[in-house]
Amino acid sequence: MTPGSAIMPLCVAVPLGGAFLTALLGRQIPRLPDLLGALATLGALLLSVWSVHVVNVYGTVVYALGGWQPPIGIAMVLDGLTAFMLVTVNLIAFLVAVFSIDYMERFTDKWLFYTLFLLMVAGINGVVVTGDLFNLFVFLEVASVASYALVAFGTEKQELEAAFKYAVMGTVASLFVLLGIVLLYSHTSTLNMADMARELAHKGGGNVTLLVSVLFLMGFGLKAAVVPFHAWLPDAHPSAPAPISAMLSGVLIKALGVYALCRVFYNVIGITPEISSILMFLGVLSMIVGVFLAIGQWDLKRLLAYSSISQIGYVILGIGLGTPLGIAGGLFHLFNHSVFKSLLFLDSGAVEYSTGTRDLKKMGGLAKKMPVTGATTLVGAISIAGIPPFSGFWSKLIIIVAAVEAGRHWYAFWAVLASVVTLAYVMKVMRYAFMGTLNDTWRHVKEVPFFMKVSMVSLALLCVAGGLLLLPGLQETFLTLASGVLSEGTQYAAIVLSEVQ
Amino acid sequence: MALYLLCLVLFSVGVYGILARRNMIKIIIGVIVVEYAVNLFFILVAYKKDGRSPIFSPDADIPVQSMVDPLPQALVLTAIVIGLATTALMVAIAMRIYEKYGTFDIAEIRELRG
Amino acid sequence: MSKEREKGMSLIVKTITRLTVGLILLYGVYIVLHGHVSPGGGFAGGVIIALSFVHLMLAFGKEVAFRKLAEPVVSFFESLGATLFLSIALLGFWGGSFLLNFLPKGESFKLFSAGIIPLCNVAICLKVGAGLFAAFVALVLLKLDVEKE
Amino acid sequence: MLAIYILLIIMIIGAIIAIEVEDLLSSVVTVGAVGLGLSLVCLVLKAPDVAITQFVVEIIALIILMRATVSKDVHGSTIGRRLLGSMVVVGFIAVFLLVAMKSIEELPAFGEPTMRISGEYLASGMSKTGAANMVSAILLDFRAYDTLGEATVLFTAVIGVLAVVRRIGRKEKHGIPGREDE
Repeated sequence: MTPGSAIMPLCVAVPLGGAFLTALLGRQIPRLPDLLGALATLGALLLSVWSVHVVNVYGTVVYALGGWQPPIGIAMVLDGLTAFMLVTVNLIAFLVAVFSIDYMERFTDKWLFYTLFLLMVAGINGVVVTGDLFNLFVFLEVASVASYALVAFGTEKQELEAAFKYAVMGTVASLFVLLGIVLLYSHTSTLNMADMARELAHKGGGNVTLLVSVLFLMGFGLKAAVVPFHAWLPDAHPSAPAPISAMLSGVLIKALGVYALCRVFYNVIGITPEISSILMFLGVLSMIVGVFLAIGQWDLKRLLAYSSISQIGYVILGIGLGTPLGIAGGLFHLFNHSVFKSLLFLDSGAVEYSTGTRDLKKMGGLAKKMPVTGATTLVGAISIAGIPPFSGFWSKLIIIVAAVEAGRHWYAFWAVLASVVTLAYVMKVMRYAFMGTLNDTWRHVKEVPFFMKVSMVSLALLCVAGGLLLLPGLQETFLTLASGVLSEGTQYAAIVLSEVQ
Repeated sequence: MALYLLCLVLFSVGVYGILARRNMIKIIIGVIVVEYAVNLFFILVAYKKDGRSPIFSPDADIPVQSMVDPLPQALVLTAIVIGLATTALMVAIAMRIYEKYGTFDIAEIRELRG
Repeated sequence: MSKEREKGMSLIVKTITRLTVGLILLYGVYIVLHGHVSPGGGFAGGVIIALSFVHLMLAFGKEVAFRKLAEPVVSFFESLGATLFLSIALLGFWGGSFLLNFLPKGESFKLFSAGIIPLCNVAICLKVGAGLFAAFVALVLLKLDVEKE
Repeated sequence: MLAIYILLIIMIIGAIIAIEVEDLLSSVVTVGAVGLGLSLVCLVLKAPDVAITQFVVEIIALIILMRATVSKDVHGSTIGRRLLGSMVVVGFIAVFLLVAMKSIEELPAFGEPTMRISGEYLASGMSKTGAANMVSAILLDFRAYDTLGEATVLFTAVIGVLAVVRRIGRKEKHGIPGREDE
């Protein structure tokens, strides 16, 4: 039991405890939900930063729950990829929790919001940390059910309809994943991912692995909003409250969709050329469809939702390439995208908080009245478009270089084209919302309150500092560790099981 | 083998129900049928020919070999309650939508939304 | 009394309910406490207990059930059950690892025999029972307002 | 063995009826029958815990569904069916069943589960956890973390229902110029 291994259960128990306490006492004590929300997510963030240190010192750490050695009970695995995802998730969760202290004043029953928010964070941490396939399904359900209810938090017409569509498609996706898990259990008669990977390598998949790969691709693909299954995202994100669309776009579709897809396909089933070509094709398809749908939108949050679909296409293209450089580029873009996309959604929330509208046509020249929001949106817009000094440029560059190296010139071309169109619709947002003459109806619009400014500014700083992650000193400790885990593929089983003895 | 097939036929009936119907309650019923099919698949995988239920009793000493597989049964208990949780949430959302739009038919709702 | 009579279902249902609610509740408690010895457990028992309250509410109308168990109290019990279960899990930490079964196991087939399993069963039963009843009450309240308008 | 086949065929017929019939209430009742069939199959397949839980959860799901469909002015479901949609769906399901048929042959046959891990649960269960009911032992001791997660799912759903059912979601915005109502 290495000393640092207690991080993993705490990463789940701290938000979970915060959620239960908020539900228990939140109704009576007015300011308690905000305090508990911020403290619990801050605790989880500190734990995940400490976990990066533990992974660098001890390598892969396995935590046997209830004292049962892995194949028997449930095991939690902390390796490079887990630490990377934990930091991404809890960083955004903490900043969104701070943002919604002020933003959620506009909504009733704030304690309900913070309970559901902390449950979603606990669910996502549970998915990222676990080393057991059925346990991954259970915590995937926790995070999904919490997000269904949060999308419908404003209880107005559009939100309820979007929440219903999202709930039905999400539940169907989870049931496909569950069917895949049953088939794998019957084939390998174990649920521990490492044990299952060793058994699959030993038995050789055959048709069962084919069917299970199709089921997982559909199930996790729908959670990651990849193009053929993206129908729920353009409705769910705009109607959700702004902090929740930031969490959905920035963290949920990445941890539940992309992370689960990589962990299952790379470490458990083992990547095959067919699967990686399917992944790359879906990635490019999402990139193109997302970008061209985004350019035509006039509702700010709907435009950002479509742009999430196209950026997820970049991540999946990068990871689907299979080469170490491609995977590193994909993961780095995953981190960057969750930073600047949640920043842009928080900005749209700030604009809606002050002006009450999301329609770009009605806005104009807000930069004069809302300088902080204008500046942070500019930073977010520039880094999503991939303009040099900012983080978005580096990750897109790595993905394109990796695609060219892997001989996929067509995919590289589409990636560049999509990046140009991204620049176009980002300029559209800046032009209509912030530049230009001040629309007279917004004469006495005020800037957003303190907490919202704090989280937006810190996210903008992260956008700028994102590029530093590539520095030689910093890169080994964070990014290469994560991409190393994926490029090792099914050695994951050998590492985890050797860790146990 | 045939039992697994019948279970997958039930699964497909449920998926058909979800994708091809327009009434919200019918879609929820399709989801419930899919949940039943997956839970049934768990139990079918766990059965051992003329096995016994995995509960030890003080008087008769049941040999361990003849016991049915307890692990999928524990997983089914979890899956049943998760199914109940998602069904309850979906029904609550459907009732609120019915209260706002006055109909359960998602096609009409799309027109009303305009 | 006549106002009361008009509220719930017919008289026959009410008299039968008075008899059966106690039995259902007793059966639910039995299922929970014997969860580790005989089939059933925290979940089944919790749902049965929730059903006994729902049964009471359907037969006697909303007001009677509320006198017995008002809505905020119900969701308080639910979060209390959840916190209890999490604290049992965290207590395992003290013994060595999360969710460790740290209590003595006792000898099998007796009621107090399986360490933390009976305690977890009770915590889950409290949570499931209160939670489902709170969800049902919330759904019933919603519908009535629409019909009133 | 024969009983399982009969119950399964009844369940499939019930599911088809539940989806095809016009009136909402009768389709909800038919789904109840399918759930009862599942509970009986669990009894025949030697899973008493699952049978009790399935039966009881079935009742509360039915009550909640009945609650949604029985209000006075709910008329039958419209006959509307997305014709193109159902053709594509039937085609997709046919492909899915074909692929599934081939891969099921490779699974261990019905009745012979390879119980590698659960064999150890059965062997050491009694001594290590002291519980006689192995399913409870797995649920609350070997894999207690699953049950913690699952209790959280139910807790989230109940809090979610409370959140969705609130009468007013957003406080009225005062002092915001040009606030058009969404």
